[in-house]
Amino acid sequence: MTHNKEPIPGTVMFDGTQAMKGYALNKMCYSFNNKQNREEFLADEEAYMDKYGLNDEQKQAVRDKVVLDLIAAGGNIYYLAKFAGMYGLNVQDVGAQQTGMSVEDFKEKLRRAGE
Amino acid sequence: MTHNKEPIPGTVMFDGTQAMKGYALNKMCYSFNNKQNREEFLADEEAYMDKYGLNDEQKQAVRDKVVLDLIAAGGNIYYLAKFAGMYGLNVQDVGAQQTGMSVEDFKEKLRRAGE
Amino acid sequence: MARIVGGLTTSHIPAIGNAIARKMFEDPYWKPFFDGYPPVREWLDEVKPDVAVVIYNDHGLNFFLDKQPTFAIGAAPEYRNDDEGWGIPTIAPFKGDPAFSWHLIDNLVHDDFDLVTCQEMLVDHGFTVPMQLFWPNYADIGIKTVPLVINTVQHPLPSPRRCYNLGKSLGKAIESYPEDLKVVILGTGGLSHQLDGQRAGFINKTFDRMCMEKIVDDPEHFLDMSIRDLVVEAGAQGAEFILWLAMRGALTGKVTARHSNYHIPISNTASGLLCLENAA
Amino acid sequence: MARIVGGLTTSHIPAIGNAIARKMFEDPYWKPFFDGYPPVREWLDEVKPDVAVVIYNDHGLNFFLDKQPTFAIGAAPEYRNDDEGWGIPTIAPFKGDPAFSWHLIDNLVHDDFDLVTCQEMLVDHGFTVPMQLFWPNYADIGIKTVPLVINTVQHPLPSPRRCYNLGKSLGKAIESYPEDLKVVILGTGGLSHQLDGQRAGFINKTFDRMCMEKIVDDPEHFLDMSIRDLVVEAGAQGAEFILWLAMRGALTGKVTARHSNYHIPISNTASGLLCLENAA
Ligand SMILES: [Fe+3]
Ligand SMILES: [Fe+3]
Repeated sequence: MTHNKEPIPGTVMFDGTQAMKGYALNKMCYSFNNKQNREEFLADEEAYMDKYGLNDEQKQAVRDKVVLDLIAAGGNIYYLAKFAGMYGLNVQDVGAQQTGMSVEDFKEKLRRAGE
Repeated sequence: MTHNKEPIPGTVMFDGTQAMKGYALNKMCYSFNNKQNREEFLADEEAYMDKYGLNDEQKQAVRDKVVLDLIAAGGNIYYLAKFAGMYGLNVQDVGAQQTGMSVEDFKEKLRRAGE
Repeated sequence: MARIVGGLTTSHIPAIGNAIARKMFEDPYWKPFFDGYPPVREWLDEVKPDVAVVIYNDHGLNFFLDKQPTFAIGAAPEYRNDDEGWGIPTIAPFKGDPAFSWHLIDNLVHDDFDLVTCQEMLVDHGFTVPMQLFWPNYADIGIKTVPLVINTVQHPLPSPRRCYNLGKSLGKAIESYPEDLKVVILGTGGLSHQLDGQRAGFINKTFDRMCMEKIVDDPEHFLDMSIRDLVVEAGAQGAEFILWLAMRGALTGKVTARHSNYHIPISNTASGLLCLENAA
Repeated sequence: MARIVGGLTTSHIPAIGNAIARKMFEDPYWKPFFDGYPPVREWLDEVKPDVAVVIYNDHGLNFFLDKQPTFAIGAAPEYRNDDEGWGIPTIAPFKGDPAFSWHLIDNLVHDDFDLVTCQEMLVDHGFTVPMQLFWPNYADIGIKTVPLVINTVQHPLPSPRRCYNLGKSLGKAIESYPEDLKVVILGTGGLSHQLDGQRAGFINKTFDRMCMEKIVDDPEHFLDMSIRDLVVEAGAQGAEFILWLAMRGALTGKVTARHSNYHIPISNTASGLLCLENAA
């Protein structure tokens, strides 16, 4: 059976390969649905990451809050959004960071798409 | 669409109708997978049943440990087995009770089925 | 017998929920978006559906990767929302209709759809935002709901054709329900958007316009597309268009667009609103 | 390429787990049951499968009615058992093969099977008892596993035909895996038994004998049966026979019965053991 798995530029499909890499990271981020968990994480990030068994790559990406690194480490955007949300970052902030633009420029780019 | 829903004598299909009736009871019995929960139940059955929101029919069936009543109240045999297990009752004890036989007679009936 | 009165589509992004909570209806950024809804609400006031079947995707509230369903359906007496991580406000619960849910489940499983049945279920913004947009007073009028969740989190996602066929089976199931219910189907999410990767912020107006058009009269146009094709055209999260296809599959009769609104951008998303009437 | 070496069936009732824990292999009640297994173990020693795909039903350990799947598949690096309410002993974990699991998932979803994917999963007696019966030393030899769960808890259950077709798609998926794996498929549960109701203790030797025969050469015999038909013939829990049908569907080649054993009763159940060889 051949499924077209050709990469789409700038896009990481969250498939089995990513899922296998990212389980611990995604499980941690899913836990952030809960306020107590968010507080526990913010009080001691390192201890919380150890509790969920993150690997070194994942830990560093979490420390740096670099979304592209989090995705490369197996993170899924839906769970990562909960992580970003803790720092008051919305999807425009996250988009700007990933595309290397200022938030204003990123918003302008979106606006222009409507013209 | 017509699905054959004609009753099978002596058999209650655990379908949507039963599931709607029995959710609280089944949820309580599912909780008995956990040892702490079993202990909490055994320490104060009434409080535990209230916690899970059982209705009067379900509570009485639990107090009486009558399997046919538990089923009539929406119980599913797989979750009820966990309840019965707390009292050291196995599927032969449960079968004997439901069929109104002694456990010995029930076992003999099973043995005879092989002849 | 139950009757399908129509189908509705709308984007469901969390930012809308915030804007509703802050009543930003006249804000210049939000006005062109919110202005699309009053005519749909008028139509709903006229038609008065009893039940909404809400086809949406869970974004990591009720489901996690330990048990990620392809298709899941609610069969609970009520549905509540909950904190999704960014402190979304808890709102009044939504009424379920478990007997109707079980009728649908019996028929869909009979048609070889391998559902997850949920007798308890939290509903996230994919469900709550559309409900609030269409029925700001949902708690007072007591409209009943059936949540139907389609996986857009974990690839492989179900194909456009599979989702459309799910809708067809759903439509048939609804119309075989013996009670005199008026049922409306919601397909939430979309249109083009991408949140992740260097391609974040991708929007494809041409494709969206085509979706808004063809979903009315020629939904089968999309049935040979793969999920990858959809991601190429509509962005990673634009794959939510499969939710629209499932809705459209359920419309069994003659379909007319009563209202529509397309606006770019709301947050990172091209938002599409459609009110489709379904005549016998 | 991966190759399906054969299929195995066995009952999986918890009482067997207890008897294994207490080493009751020579006990007069248990001996006629346990005596069926050594020849199958010899066959397995010869064939040496690398992976076992274990088709079973969860009896309320990993799944509850809040999220009850029709079909669920494991994609975890390992699987553990746990207390099921009667203090079953915790045993050594089972190895997973997530890359192989994802290959199967990609292909099964492509074939329109609406799976629940489980990247973490507890396995109950439906899985552990058969594994212990066939590989008493499973932890030492490190055989890998893929758990595949079929709903027998909450009606509607998937039909016999749907389960057989799931097996067919599974077989095709396995044989398209590029690694040189030898794969064995387990269909666990059955044969006739009923635990609940006034009909508890129901056993149907005639039907079981027919199942043991036809599953080898004529599995399609069962495909027009409904779940209700199965319950009538095999008892409420005898509906577990759909797990055997899914296993049989996966056997793609020429099938020969190498060993079989049928014994009444073990606990409340007629137990059926089959070792089917699958030749290309
Ligand atoms: Fe969304
Ligand atoms: Fe079983």
